[in-house]
Amino acid sequence: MTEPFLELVDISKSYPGVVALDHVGLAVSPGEVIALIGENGAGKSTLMKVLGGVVEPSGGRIRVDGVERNALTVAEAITAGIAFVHQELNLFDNLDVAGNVFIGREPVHGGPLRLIDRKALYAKTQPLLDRLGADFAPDAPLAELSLAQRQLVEIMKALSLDARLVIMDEPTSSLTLSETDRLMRVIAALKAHGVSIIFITHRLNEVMQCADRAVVLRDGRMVGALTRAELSPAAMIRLMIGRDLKSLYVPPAAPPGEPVLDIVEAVTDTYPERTVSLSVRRGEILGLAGLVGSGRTELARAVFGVDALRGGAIKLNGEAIRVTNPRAAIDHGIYLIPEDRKGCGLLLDVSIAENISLPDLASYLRYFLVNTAQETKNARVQREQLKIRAPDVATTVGSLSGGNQQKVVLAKWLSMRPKVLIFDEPTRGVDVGAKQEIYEMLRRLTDAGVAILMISSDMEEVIGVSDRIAVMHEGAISGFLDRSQFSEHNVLQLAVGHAV
Amino acid sequence: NAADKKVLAFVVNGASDFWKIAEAGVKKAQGELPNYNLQLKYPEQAAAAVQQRMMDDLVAAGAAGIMVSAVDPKNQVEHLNKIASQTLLFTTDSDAPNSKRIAYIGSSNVDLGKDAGKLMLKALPNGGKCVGFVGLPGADNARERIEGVKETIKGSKVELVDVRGDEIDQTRAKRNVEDILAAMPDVSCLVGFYSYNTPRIYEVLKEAGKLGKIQIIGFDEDPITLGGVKEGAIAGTVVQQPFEWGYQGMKLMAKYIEGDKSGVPANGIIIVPGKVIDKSNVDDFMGSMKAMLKK
Amino acid sequence: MNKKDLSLLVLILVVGAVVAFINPRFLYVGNLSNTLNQVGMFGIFSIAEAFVIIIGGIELSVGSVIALLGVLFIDLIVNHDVNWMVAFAAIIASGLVIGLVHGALVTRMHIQPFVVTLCGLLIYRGAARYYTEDATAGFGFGASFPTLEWLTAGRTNLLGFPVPHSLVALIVVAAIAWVLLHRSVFGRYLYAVGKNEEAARYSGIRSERVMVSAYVICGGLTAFAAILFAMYTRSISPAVHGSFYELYAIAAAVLGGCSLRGGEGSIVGVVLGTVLLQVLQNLVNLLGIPSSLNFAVMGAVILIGVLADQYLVQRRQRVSTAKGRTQASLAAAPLEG
Amino acid sequence: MNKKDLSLLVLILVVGAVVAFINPRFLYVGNLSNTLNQVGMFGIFSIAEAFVIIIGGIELSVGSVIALLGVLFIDLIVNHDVNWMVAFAAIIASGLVIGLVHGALVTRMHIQPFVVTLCGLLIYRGAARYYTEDATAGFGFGASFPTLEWLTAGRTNLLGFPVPHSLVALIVVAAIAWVLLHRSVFGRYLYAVGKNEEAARYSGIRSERVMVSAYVICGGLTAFAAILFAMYTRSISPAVHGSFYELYAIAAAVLGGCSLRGGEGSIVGVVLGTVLLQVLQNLVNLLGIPSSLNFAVMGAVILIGVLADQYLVQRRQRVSTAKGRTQASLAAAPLEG
Ligand SMILES: Nc1ncnc2c1ncn2[C@@H]1O[C@H](COP(=O)(O)OP(=O)(O)OP(=O)(O)O)[C@@H](O)[C@H]1O
Ligand SMILES: Nc1ncnc2c1ncn2[C@@H]1O[C@H](COP(=O)(O)OP(=O)(O)OP(=O)(O)O)[C@@H](O)[C@H]1O
Ligand SMILES: [Mg+2]
Ligand SMILES: [Mg+2]
Repeated sequence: MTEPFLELVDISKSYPGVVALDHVGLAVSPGEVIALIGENGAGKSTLMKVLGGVVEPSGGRIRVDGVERNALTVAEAITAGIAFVHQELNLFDNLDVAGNVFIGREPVHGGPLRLIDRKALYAKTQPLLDRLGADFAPDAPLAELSLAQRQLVEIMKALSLDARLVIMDEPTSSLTLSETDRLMRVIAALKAHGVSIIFITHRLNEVMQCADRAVVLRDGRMVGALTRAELSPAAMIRLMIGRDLKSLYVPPAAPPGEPVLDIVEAVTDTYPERTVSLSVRRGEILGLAGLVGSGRTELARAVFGVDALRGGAIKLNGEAIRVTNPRAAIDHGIYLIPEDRKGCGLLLDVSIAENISLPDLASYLRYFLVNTAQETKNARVQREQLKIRAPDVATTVGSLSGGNQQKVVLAKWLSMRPKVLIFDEPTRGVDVGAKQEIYEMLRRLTDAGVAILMISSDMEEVIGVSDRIAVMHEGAISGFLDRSQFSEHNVLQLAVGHAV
Repeated sequence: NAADKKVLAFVVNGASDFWKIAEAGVKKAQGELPNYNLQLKYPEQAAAAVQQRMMDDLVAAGAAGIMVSAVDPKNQVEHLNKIASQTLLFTTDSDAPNSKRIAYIGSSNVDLGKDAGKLMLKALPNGGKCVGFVGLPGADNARERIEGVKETIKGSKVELVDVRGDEIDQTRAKRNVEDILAAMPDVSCLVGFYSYNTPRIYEVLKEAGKLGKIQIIGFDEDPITLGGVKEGAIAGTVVQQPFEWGYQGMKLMAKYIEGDKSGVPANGIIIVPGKVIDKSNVDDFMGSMKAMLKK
Repeated sequence: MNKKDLSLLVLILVVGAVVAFINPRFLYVGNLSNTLNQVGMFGIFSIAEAFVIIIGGIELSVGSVIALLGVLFIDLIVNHDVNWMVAFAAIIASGLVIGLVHGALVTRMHIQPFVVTLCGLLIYRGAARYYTEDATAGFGFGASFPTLEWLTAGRTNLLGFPVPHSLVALIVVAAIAWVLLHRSVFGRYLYAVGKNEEAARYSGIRSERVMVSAYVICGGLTAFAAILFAMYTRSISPAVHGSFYELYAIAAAVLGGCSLRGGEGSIVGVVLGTVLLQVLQNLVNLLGIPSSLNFAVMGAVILIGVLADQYLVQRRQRVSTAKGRTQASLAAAPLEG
Repeated sequence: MNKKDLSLLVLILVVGAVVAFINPRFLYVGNLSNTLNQVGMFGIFSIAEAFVIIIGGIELSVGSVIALLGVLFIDLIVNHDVNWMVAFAAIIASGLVIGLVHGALVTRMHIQPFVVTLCGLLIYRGAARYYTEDATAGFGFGASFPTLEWLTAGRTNLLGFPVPHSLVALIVVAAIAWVLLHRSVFGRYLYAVGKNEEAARYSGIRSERVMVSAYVICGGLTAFAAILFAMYTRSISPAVHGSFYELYAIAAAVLGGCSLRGGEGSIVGVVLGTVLLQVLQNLVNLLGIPSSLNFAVMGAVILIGVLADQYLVQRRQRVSTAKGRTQASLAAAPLEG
């Protein structure tokens, strides 16, 4: 192996009340793919932010090509050839795709005014799109792209840099299998060109696919490293959470009952000429799979009353109901955990407790006012149950790690009494240990009679957790699969519109 | 010791050059009243509430006498009475006859309007359409001047067809003149009711090459107005004598405080008449102004 | 009381102490009572403004509404001999309707609040002026409504201190607003909608209704303030009455910790902001500062106060482990994870 | 020209046609030239404002800066016999410095732009009034600076149409601003910083510098407008000159598609917004509408225009596949990850 060109030595970082990094070291050699794994809040993103110049470490040194520094700025990191795909997207929805990809590095005509060479801008963007197999145009306004498509834009940004090191912080968290596959190929190609990659993910099979070695963080400390030969899911899990995990699938306690939620020939805005019909039964987890943009989120939003349904009907326990806004849905016992936690799920600069109580404030009333003591108490219970890693329930949600934020979103709804739960990517960015806990919780809920519709782009999750799978393709259901028919192949076939 | 001197305050109704002349009068009075501290106060906005507040504060600060140009004398009576009960109160510029103020010293806006009306009749022997320009058409001084003009020209062929307001924004004041020239090609006389209106009229007509073809009647003594009068482009301007208000008023207040009440007539009204300035007397007037402002 | 409110209080006390030192008349009962009377009137519509700012909106028509409704109120009771209680109710109702219209335009028609209320500013002012033909509306000499006058502009002696009733009104309004904002479910909703409307909607909050309510509350309180001002000045020149008051209101709210991005602000802060602005006005007159400098002094003191506060915040942060950058990013963009 | 600009243009044409129909003198060369002269002066500082609004800030001191710098300019050339070119340069430089100070306070001291520029509004107005002791600053009778006057307030005949030089200045300023905003890297950064400052920083953009530059540009352009206004009115009463112009500027910018949340707006839109506001002013005088209704007409036309536009947008959306929520949610919440 060649000499490392970049080294982090004894990096520490503390926030008020939290030690995010505790004397962590990491060396990166050219052409090496390193997987950085660990539980939520282990410090992975923070470590990478130090490398990307976004966070200033409180201690330690950074050595780039033998030059030692205490910290990098964003500009220095870029000059040093470090490209960064952030965990939370950093895009501009007032610019188009090309504008976003080359932001900060626009090709110019020269001259003092530095006018943008628009031709070159679009010309340089197209190959990147092709490389990732994205189906949108370089001049598409970003505002019109879905979350997954935006994630691809963020990746293109890093690829366009001609970097020596590409950091990807959970790039696949909202990608489906086919995009992920393509990304794996891109990573392989980069590696072949001698580019190094640091890759953060909670999907361990991806680590198996592409990593040369895995570095494991726990509670801000490096707890171990696995070489390619030592890599196995079990080994990684053991290092990450300090124990073994059981298999994902737990069968329901009783066979599923009568349908609770019926979606009858629903029509949504994006696919006005297609209809969707499906029903979710009492006590079952119905997985909803599909490619990016197949219309699953759209369907969930319509059922929850965020968007108006263009046609069709929704029935709850056999009775047609009108859901014109989320409040109505909530009052009927239909809850949605949205895929976009930052935009739709949370108030970032508000405490955990207040976030949790928000949809259900009416039940905290005492003399017409909010009973904060009870609010805090309930939040503490939820924090225990979901193992939310935070100093206190008064902590603001924005300072939590991504996975812990997701748990807060779950906690919001679990403290109420659902009939139907719609999860849109329930474990996006959640670590394996917590995933296991969430799956167990889903099962507990279904055993208590709740019907669950679980939209997921994580193949392992869909196959591992669902009792039944529905697959969407371009705004319509292309087929249902029973447990006996479950396989990656079958799901993919349906997802691209073929019959099984 | 300045702090021991009795404070006499001249509270005006808003910032303008006009009050600079009054200030000159106040300064002259200060020279003759060494035992008093004379102040001229501008409220930051021409609003009754702001002015009332200012007077309350002056009383709180222990002023011995206040002479005020009330923003809205008709409706400020109660408040003026409150002030009058705590300190010596004179009014100036516009009177509040029903209040308990001791005296009013100033001109009569209706009379000033009448003077302007006469100027208009003289400038337009064959009659014609006139348009007026003013800052706040609703303010009492504007209304009274307009009333005076209308009264005088009633029955003649001279007509005041419109009065445009500009909120004391000079850009709009000038703009209004431009627009009226565009909208009414047959207008034959423009009247500037506030001091800055006349210069704006003069400039627009000059730029449009219509000086002399359209008559200008003005109020007050803006330098450009006076220049225009001298040049013959402005038929005449009606001026008040704020210098006298400031000078006489302050001296009268001091006397009154010292117990000599002979200067105040029974009805309490001391009118300082306005002056009509036209080509014949403009040079004299400019000379005396210069002399006044020099002090 | 949070830290921000505390530092505002300190600023007020410092300014007050300096003024009292230079001119002890600042502390005279009469002067304090006058200042508090102003605080009462200005505080009420500043609180009104705060409601709208907290949901992330803005209300620019405050001053014009005060002019229009003031004119109408005086006209009703003076010229149309309407019973003052009826007139009072009618004016408050008009304020609520104005708020409702603004709220509906913002939420239903998706017009920026700035545009809606700017048009309001222009239209109501014009309506007030047209209605009176630019003349002053007033009570005239001797017109007397003793109960109404006592209620709105009177003072009650309390241990030798003449407490202005407008201050009493402010205290009542502030107390209710405080409970509403900081303790009730509705208050939670206001903040949630101001912080992240989308997330609020996903949590089952009818964000449009909440937003409309904020405008309605604002309209109602502004109408109340309009009556108090009308009774204080007893005369209204529709062209200037209340002009720039929207800036006062916004300044008081912002000084009191409201962010124009929405989702922040406290009632105590807004009241303190009003107090500061009024003390500054009082100061200029008491210290004999040329009136032309009135605005400049106000601006300078606010700026110095905010700067000192910011300086202390930054120093505190530099001392603790967090670094300055965090703060910057918090202010500018939501946190990320 | 984007759709928003287009609908604004349509509104202007409709209003113009209606006015011309009622009073054909609207179309007379003299009247058009006068209106365009106003458009020139108002347009320049509206563009200045747009720069700051695009980066998500706000500049409230425009009117006060116009008063202060106008007073200084006249004072320099009239009373201190400074060569007008030197005075010109000095005033522009002062404008740039004012912008720099505002930018520094916003980015370094992290004070809300609203607070910084509100203090500016108060302080500069006070300074202007204090400097002249509240007297009017003006060119005396007959004072003459022929070259300067011709350059700033003159008109040049072009095919029989007297083109006001202020309009020429606006065209030059707008053209440069257009290239800068819509075609240069710097413009990209302005939009990026306005939309998502943190993301801009992560992309290696020196967002603080970009923000400061926006304030500096705004200051410089406002100073230029101040000179044009001074030469137009030839006299300045510091207490009122330019007051409320910040609202004009913001209104023009917002009409022209700028969002006060930052990151949006086009130069063409801002210029059209200015044109609309000036046509409305002209209309009131030409149609003989009472001056008291001036503001009301302006407010009503803006509101109707915006409503009609919004109505069309909503109908188009309901017809096409695009969803209404996009619009609402994009406006409400920052980008998410
Ligand atoms: N700006 C901040 N202020 C305070 N605490 C922070 C901040 N950013 C991160 N932290 C804390 O630092 C710790 C590490 O967070 P980090 O985001 O690095 O975790 P992570 O390993 O990336 O987790 P995940 O897998 O959930 O993304 C967490 O406890 C988090 O709460
Ligand atoms: N905010 C938006 N504005 C415009 N179009 C959107 C937006 N969000 C999604 N779309 C479009 O709507 C279609 C359906 O997207 P939806 O989010 O429902 O898909 P999905 O199956 O949930 O996939 P994923 O969430 O993985 O992208 C896609 O074509 C997408 O481009
Ligand atoms: Mg992370
Ligand atoms: Mg989705």
